[in-house]
Formats: sequence, C-alpha cells, structure tokens
Amino acid sequence: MFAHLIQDPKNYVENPARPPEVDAYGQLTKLASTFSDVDGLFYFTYAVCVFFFVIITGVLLYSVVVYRRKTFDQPALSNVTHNTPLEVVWTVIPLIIVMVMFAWGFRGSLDMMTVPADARWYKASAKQWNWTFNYPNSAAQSFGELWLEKDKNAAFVLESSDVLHAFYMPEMRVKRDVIPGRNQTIWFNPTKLGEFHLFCAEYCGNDHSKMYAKVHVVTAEEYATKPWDKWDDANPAKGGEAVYKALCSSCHSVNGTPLVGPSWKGLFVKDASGALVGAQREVLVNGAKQTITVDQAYITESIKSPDAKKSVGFEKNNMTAFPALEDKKILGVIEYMKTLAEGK
Amino acid sequence: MSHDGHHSVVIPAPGPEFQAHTVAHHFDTPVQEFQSAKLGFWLFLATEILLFGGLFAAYFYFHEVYPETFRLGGQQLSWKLGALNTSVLLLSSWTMAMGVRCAQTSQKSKLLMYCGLTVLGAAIFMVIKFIEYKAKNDHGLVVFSELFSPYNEATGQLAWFKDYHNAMVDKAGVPLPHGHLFFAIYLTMTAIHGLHVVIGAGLILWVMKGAAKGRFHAGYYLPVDLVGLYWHLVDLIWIFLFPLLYLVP
Amino acid sequence: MGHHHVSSSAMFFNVLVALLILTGITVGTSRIDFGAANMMIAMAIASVKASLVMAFFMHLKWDTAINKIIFLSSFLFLSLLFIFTFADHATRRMDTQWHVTKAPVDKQWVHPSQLVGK
Amino acid sequence: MTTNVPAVDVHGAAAEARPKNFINWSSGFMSWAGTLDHKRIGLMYLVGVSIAFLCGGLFALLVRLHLWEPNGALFSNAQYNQIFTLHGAFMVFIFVIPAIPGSLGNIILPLMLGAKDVALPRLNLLSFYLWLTGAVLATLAIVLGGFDTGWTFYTPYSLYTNQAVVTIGLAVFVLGFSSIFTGLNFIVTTHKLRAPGMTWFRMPLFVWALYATSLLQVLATPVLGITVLLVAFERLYHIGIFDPRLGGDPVLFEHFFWFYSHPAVYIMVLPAFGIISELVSVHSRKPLFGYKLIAFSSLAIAIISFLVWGHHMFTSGQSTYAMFAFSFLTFFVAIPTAIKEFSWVATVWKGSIALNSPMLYTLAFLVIFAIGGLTGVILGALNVDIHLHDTYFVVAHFHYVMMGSIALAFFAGVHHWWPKMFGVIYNETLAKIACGIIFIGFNTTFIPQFIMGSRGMPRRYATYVPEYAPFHQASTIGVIILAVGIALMVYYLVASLFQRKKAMENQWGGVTLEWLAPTPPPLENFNEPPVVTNEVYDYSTLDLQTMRTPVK
Repeated sequence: MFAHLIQDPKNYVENPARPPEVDAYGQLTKLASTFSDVDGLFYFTYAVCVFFFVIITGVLLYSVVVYRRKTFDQPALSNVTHNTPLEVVWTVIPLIIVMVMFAWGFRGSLDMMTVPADARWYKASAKQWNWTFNYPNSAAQSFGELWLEKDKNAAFVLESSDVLHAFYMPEMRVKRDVIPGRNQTIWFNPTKLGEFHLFCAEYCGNDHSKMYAKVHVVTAEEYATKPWDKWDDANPAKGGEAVYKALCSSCHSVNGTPLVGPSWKGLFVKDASGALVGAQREVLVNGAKQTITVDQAYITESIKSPDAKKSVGFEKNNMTAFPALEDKKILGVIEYMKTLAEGK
Repeated sequence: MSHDGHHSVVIPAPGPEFQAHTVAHHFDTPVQEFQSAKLGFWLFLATEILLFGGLFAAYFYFHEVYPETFRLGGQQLSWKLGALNTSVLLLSSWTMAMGVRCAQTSQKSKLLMYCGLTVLGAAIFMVIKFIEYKAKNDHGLVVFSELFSPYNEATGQLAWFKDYHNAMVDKAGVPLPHGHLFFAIYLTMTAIHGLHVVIGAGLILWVMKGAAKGRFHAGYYLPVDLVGLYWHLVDLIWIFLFPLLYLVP
Repeated sequence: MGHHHVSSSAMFFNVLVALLILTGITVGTSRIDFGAANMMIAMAIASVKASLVMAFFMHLKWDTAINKIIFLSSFLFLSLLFIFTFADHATRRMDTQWHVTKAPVDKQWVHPSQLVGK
Repeated sequence: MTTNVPAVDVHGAAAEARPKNFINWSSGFMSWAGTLDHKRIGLMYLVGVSIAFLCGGLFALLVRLHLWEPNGALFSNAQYNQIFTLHGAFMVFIFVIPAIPGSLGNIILPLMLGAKDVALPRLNLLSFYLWLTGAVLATLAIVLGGFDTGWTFYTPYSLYTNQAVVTIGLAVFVLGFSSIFTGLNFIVTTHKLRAPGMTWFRMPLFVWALYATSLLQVLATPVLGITVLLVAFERLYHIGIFDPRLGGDPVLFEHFFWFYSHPAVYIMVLPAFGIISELVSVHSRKPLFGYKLIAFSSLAIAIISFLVWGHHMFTSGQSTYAMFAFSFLTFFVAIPTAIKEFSWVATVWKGSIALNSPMLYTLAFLVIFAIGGLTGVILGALNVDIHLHDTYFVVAHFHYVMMGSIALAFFAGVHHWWPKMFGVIYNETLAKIACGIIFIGFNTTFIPQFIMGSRGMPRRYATYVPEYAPFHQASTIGVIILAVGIALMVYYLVASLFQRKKAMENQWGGVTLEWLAPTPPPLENFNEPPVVTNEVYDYSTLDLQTMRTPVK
C-alpha cells in the first residue's frame, strides 16, 4: 500500500540505508551491537507496564459494567476510604520494581560510558547539516558515509563546529549529543554486517531531518581495503559530486537557483571556442567591490576561508569553512563544477 | 468595583492628620488582610531570590571553570567604590527599617524624613554605580557604545569588550581566556540589581506620597512594610554581589 | 495590634553597626589568601550579614512561621539548582579520568579551536 | 428551551426570576476588562486558553498533514520548523500551563474554599493581562519573522538563528510572571481565606493539587524567567554565558531550562490530577480512596520534581554520576503518581458510577494517563532512555501526559463545572459521542508514534526515511479524527449557551462547597457564608432526591 512512497525518487536523503529488520516483539529494530541490556530492560519494563495497564483498565472496565448507576439516587456500595495494607502494598511493590529497573539501567549505561581500551578511535564531526568522519591511521575523510569493521569496538570523538547535534544510531542503541567546544565520546561494537542509519537527534535547524549518514559495517577483508578512501583519480568529477552531495548541497544548488549561497551553475562557462573558462564574479574584499575571474585559487580560498572574497548579494558568516578538506577533493569539486558548464 | 452595598470593616485614623483605612470587601478582618498581603509579598520575594539565583548559579559555574580569569577580572573593579556602595545601601536599609518603625508608631513627619533619606541613599548608590560604569567605559574594558555590535566571527572578538585582553593577562603576559564572561556577568548582575534599586526608589516615593496624605499609621501601614521588605531584599542581594564581584575570592 | 512587632531604634542601630563592621571584615579577609577557603569565608560572612538583615530589618524573626518557611525555602530550592548543576560539572572530570579511555588523537585531526573562524 | 427539565430540578421555577449572577450583574466592556471578580477573570482565561488551544491544535494539524509524505507534503523545512515550534510554544506556555489554574482554578478554588474572592484580586487581574500580553507577544513573534528553535530554545542554536527569538523570549518571561502571580495568589487564598471549619484535611483535592502546583509556579518559574532573559541578552549583547564560541556552556542552559521545565510538567499535570480526584469521587458518589495519601502525594510530586530535571539530559554530556543521581530520583516520582492512579481506580471500585460525559472524560483520562505514566517509567531507565531520547517515543509519551491526560482532564473539568459556571447544560448525547471520538482519535494518533519512536524515528524531523511512512500516516489519520471530536465538543458547548437548557443547582450531586453556591454564583459567591462541619466527600449528607446537602 505504501510501496509508492518507499520508491519515491525525490526522497529524504538520496540513498538511505536499507530499512532495518524488526525484532520478534515488533517494538524495536533488531539489535546490531553488543548493548543487549537496552533491549532486555526495555522489554522487561514494557512487560511490567503491560501488566499494570491490564490490571488498571481491567478493574475500571469491571467497575463500570458492574457498578454502573442504574437509578439516579443509587448510593455507592461501599464507603471505604482507606485500607492501609493495600496502600502499603501498592507503594512498596512499585518501589521495588523501579529500583530493579534503575539498577539494571545504570549498569547498562555504565557499559555505554566506559570505552574499552582496545577500541579504534574515529572522529565524527557534525555541522549544519552533515557528518564528516575521520579514520584511525588514515588521512582520508568520508562525508555522509561511514565504514566500520564488524565485531571491532568502534569509539568516536564527537565534534561540532556550530550548534548542538546528536549522534544517534537506533540499531546500535547509542546516542550522544555533539556539543560545540567540548569533545564527547561514544562507542559501540557492531555485530551485524550491513547498512545502518545514523541520524542527528538533536534539533539543529533547517535541514535537521536531512542530517543523515549511512553506516556500513563490513568484514575485516573489506575494511582493510579502506573503502572510505576510494578516490577515482581517473574521474575526479565523480568524487567531487559525492563531496558536493555530502557537504555543499544544502546551501548551493547546481541548477542556477541561489539558496543560502550562490548556485554552482555558471561558475565555469564555455567560451566561443568551446573551451572551459572561469566566469566573472563580483566579490567583496574587505568591503570593497572587485571583479575576479573564477579559478582554482579562488574556489580553494572560498572553501577554506569563505569570507575572504564574498560574492556580492550574499551575507558574511553564513558559510562554514572547510580548512581540512584535502586538496584532491577540492580539485574534484572544481572538476564537478566544470561539468555544470553549459555552452554558449 | 461596586461592593453591592456590602459593608466593610474600617480602621479608624489615630488623629486628624491621618486617613481611615477600609478593609477590602473580600476580607473579614484587618488582620486577615494584613497577613494575606504579607504572605503574598514574601512569596514574591522568594521568586526574586530564585530569579537572582540563576545569575548567581551562572557566576559560580564560570568561577569554577575560569577561576584565574575571574580573579583578575575582580581586580579590574574598584573594591573601594564597591565597599562605599555597600555602606550606602546598608545605611539606606537602616533608614528604611526606621521608616517602617515610624509608620508603626504613627510618626508622620519622621516617616517622611526616613523615606526621603532612603531615596537619597538610592540616588547616591546609582551615582556611584554610574561613575564605576563610566570608568570601565573609559578604560575600554566595557565599551557601552558598542553594546549592540555583533559578534565578529573572524576575530572571535566582541567590540564591547575591546580591551579586556590587554588588561587581563597572566604572569607571562598571555591573555586569559574569556575575560568578557566575568564582565558580562558583572554587568548583567549589577544592571538587574540597579534596576531593582530604581524600582525600589520609585516605590518609596509612592509611599511618601501616601504618607504625606496621612494614609499610614499604627492601624494601617501595610504598603510601607511591604516596600520596606522590597528595599531590604535589594540590600540582601547586594550583600552577596559585593564580595563575589569586587573581591572575587 | 498584637501581631505587629515594633522594634526599638537602638536595636536597628546596633544591627547597622554590626553590618558595617562585617563589611569591613569582608574587605579585610579578602586581602589575605586562604586558598580554597576564600570563597567559603566570603560567603560565610555574607550569609551572616544577610541573616541580620532578614531577621531584624525584615522582621522575619517576629513574623509568622509560614512566612519564614516560604522565604527560607527559596534558598533551599536555589541550593538544589546549585548542587545538581555543580555536581554535574564537578564529576565530569572524574568521568574522563575513570571511565573513558583517553582518545589517541590523530595528528591529522584539527582541534575545533584551531579552525578558521573560531 | 425547557423541553427536558429533569424531574428533580426543584429550583427551575425559582431560577426563572433571573437573580443577578456574576455574568449579568453588570455589563459593558469595562465591567469585564477591569473586573476584580475571580469568576469573570477565570471566564476570560477560559476563553483565552481555549483560543490558544485551538491555535496550537491547528499547528499540530498542519504538522501532521505535512508528515503524510516522507519528503514533506506541504511546507519547506524552514516553515515546518516554525510550525512545530509554534505548536510547542503555544501549547506549553500559553495553553497548558495557565489552562487549568487560570480558568477552572480561578473560578472554582475560591468557591471550594467558601471564600468571596481570591486573596489578591488586583494581582489576579494583572496576571490575566500578563498572560494576554505574553500571548500577543508570541503572536507578534510570528509576524516578526517567526521562531524555529523548538519550544526549548536550546542554545547555541537559539542564539544564531536569524529570527524573532528575543520577542518570544520576552513573551515567555511575561507569561512566566503571569503564572507566578496566579500561583502566589492561590497559596495566599488557600492559607488565609478558607471557610470556618475547613481544616487542611477537609479541603477538596482540587485545592490540594492547585496548592502544590502553586508552590511549583512560585519556586520554579523565576529561573525560567532569568534563563530566557539571559538568552535575550545573549542575542542582543553577546554576553557569552550560553555561547560556546565565547567560552560559555550550552549544557548550563539545559540545566537552567530544565530546572524550570521539569517542574513545569507537574505545574501542568497536578491540576489535572486534582480535577480527576474530584470527578472520580463525585461521579462514583463515593469518598475518595486514600484522601490523605493523594494530598501528600501531590506535595511529594511537587518536591521530587525539583530533583529530577537531569533526566531530560541523559544524552547531553552530563557526567555519569549526575545521570546516576537523576535516574535514581526519577524513579521516585513514579511512586506518588502510581499511588494516585491506584487510588482513583479503588475509588471507582464499588462506587455508584454515573456514566455521564464528565465521567467518560475521566475514565478516558484514567486509561490514557496509565499509558502516559507507565511509558514514563520506561524512559526513566538510563540506558533505555539513551536509545529513546529525542525520538517519537518521547513525543508520544509526553503527549499522552500533556494532551491525553491534561487536556482530557481540562475537558472533564469544563464539562463538570459547566452547569455551575453558566447554569446551563450541554447536549449530553453529543458530549458522549465527542468523548468517544476524541479517545479513539487520540490513541490512533499516538500509539503509532510509540512504535516508530522505539524503532528510531527522531523527533522534530520535517522529512523522514520512508520506512516510517505507514506510522506517520496512521498518526495523521488519528489527528484528523481527534480534530473532528474537538470541533464537535466546541460546537455543543458553545451551542448550550444559546439553547439555555437549565442545569440543576447541583447537577451531579457534589458535596464540595461550590455546589452550595447559587447557579451561576453571584458576585460574592455565597448568599450565606458557608461553615464546614463535615468531612470532605461525605456523601451520606446528600439528599439524593433533591441533590442538596442540608444548609447550615
């Protein structure tokens, strides 16, 4: 019935992970990490709740049926106002139950807080509205996608360069706010191969709901090939397009419509001879208007310090800088920009 | 509003220069009215304590995070002016307490005198406060004309705290982090407190107006009492502000 | 009326003198470094002064029990804000020391404070 | 108009003489705008909060319609963010917090105490005007560019976003003081204006609940006031306390915010508990089971609620030890809450249960609150909360409490005291139908949200991954049903004012003091100042033929 929606081409994020499987009780998705305490306690609490709910509604329904007022002057059958043993029982028993829940929950959360010594440390950088990942012993970053090895403890340093975000992987049962100015940590051990959702769970503005990353949990062999570092030197524009989709597409269009920032279409144009040349742009340098020609140096500068030469008509301070973006990726982005050029 | 012919309790005036007081229609006795207003006012004072409490919590929090910055920040303020202001406020609190006492004992002219002295105290306090703010402005620590300037993303600096980093350096001459936090908290706390001083002075003037008409006497002095409580609260808050801001421990 | 307590002028004056002396002591002790106890001492003196103002100037000493409870409970609830907020901050350090293995920060990572625009 | 006067209405003839009551004793705009009468102020609140509720409801409807499609059916992301923020801010600050104390509390509390008015009538009027100012400012904020921070105003986003955050901050500040003054007034009224003979343990439980609420309003709200003030200063002057770029700490904001906003949950829900305690007793015609325990549990909840705010911050970088303390204390809130629910159920047991519309709303409350409260226990467990935090599970949980429980209790209270307030009775059949529709619509809306939430659907999402579409669509269908039910309710309530079908003096056979006052009550409430000689909820004194208790 909803198949047409699931295949909707203009959807949410371009290419989300496969829908997760649902566990046997239908309330949670199948666990994909070692934090089984979450599921155990969830269903224990759930069962307790169902038990009490059935008692409460059962007594209510029974009373409504049996003690319903049939004549308007019918008095109550009983005028009992208290029953000390009963009141003690329904105070003490819930108290014991909730203390069990507390202890169980706290023990489980201590596990979540204590990072094992052998964990591999990754870094997840959040900014409005995308995720960037750094890998241990690798200079490469990946954008909007993350690769982890199955059954290896993965720990993350969480960094934000603007507002609050939250690192949330439902199937791993982990969540942690990403706070600017403070490094938070989170860890888990992925136990299933496959693709998983990584959501931003703390409201962070306009495209909060599009702040998504796809997490691949792969085998040791595949992980060893460094799938995040795949960069096709023969086709840099393709890599550049991936960078665009992960980092730039929320503010820059490729169809000529200005968004928060100028569109990338028309940054490079084909001259009369069909050769690619940079377009002329009016920019502000320290408040003074200049006309420059778009070239590699200008694009690189705009990525690393956006306010140095600001396009006329766009506000300062509205673009996050990417000083750590590798040169080959910047070149890829420029190649991608060139593919957007149209002939005269 | 009309009381529909309900007749109310009246407290007679103790002398010709005073007015009688009519108890509000929904109270049965003057004691009930007095106690209700008093309880309500104490509750209000409790909310004031909690309102300032938020600021104090912020102060203690950042004092904990940046102790050295706060210590040096405190040294930029003049403890002498602070101590002087503390004394002025304590004196005015005393005159206010005496004023309430005069109202309780139906001494109309002395009530007016003590209230006048209290307002004078408030005025002196605000003048000293102004001198202090002006000194901060002249030293470029807090530039009031730049108050609304936007945060400069490129430099990470705030124009209205222009020179604090020149004043606040450690022994090696390195600027201490986030000195503006101390000044921002100092300004916020003293400005909100100053606002209370001004409101308090206004209330005392209002009391004086009523006192001149003879509204307050031994049988009815509730407004004097309440305004007095408010004034003491202003004093109470300053008692904590003084050591925390001027003598940063 | 019986419920109205009128205090003597002499008492008010004595309280004023005590308050002024305590102000002097506050300034005096701040000149001496007691280390971590500085804050405690300053707050203790301020609390004594505040108690004097409350008890005598504000007549709380002769006020009804409910008024005392109401006003003092505001300090109690304020202390809850203080205690829990500081407890969080104070124990965060223990967290990193005891629970979280330190992250071996990769050389290539750039700390946010070093980013342009920070 | 008098087609169906109940046989027992012995006062119908006397009422024809139209004695002056609080509605018609004077007329003209100023007689309302400048009134000091608690019932008129309460009535103005009732109209005001109802409008706010309908506005907030409209925003909710838009939110849900937008979420019909994974990619968003109606709005851009920016518009959606503004609308869900408006929904939250209107519902929380302008509707739920003032709703029951401002309207029903104002009208009923002095009547229940046997007083002529609240203790500080001018302050009461001021508090209404502050509410009005806050509501106007909030509406103004929509015009001045809107605000998209969520009702929680989390820093630093609320500091950077380029919209009317200062205006809405000011609105919240003003609304906060409105709430403080209402609470302050009720505390003084309860202490000083009780009728002779009304000891603390003869006070109806609605009064107890409002008293506990008032303590929270007075003690917690100022911290919210200073917090939004600091956010406004932060935006205007960049003082830096909450701004990480300037060395500030956003987590400190969360502490300040939740120091108020957790107790605020109980500011909202305690009056609802009070209404339900009354109604369960009256419509079961049975003294409330465990009266003292319910009274004390209100106070216990009020105090514990100050100790648990950190459970809103389990994922936000608190230290493990703070989380330990907050989780431990959180579970203690469950106990007094459970005591209340059990006591209500025990009151229904062996009662004489009238299945009229107020009781139906009450029963709906008891079922819905059971779900709302029990799912709260699930969220109290630390590691489970880490998974469920900021998902639709939380959204569903607090809507079960705020919308399902509090709004239903508010509806129940309005239905219960409607005959006393206006002297007219609404169409009972329509009322029962509407209650059924609301119950079905509500559960259809929020049960799917529990499921998708525990499967990981984060809240405040303008778009979502397609696998959650069926749940979102079920939820949207539910909210349409809910809207139909509420529209029906508004219709028959308003219509009853024009149909003027007379109500009885004591429509339901209540024994608390408000039923001794004439219907509708005159300016100073009672013809004779009441004196209390009976224990509370003593139905043995009620003459079941005339529905009157002997007047002393």
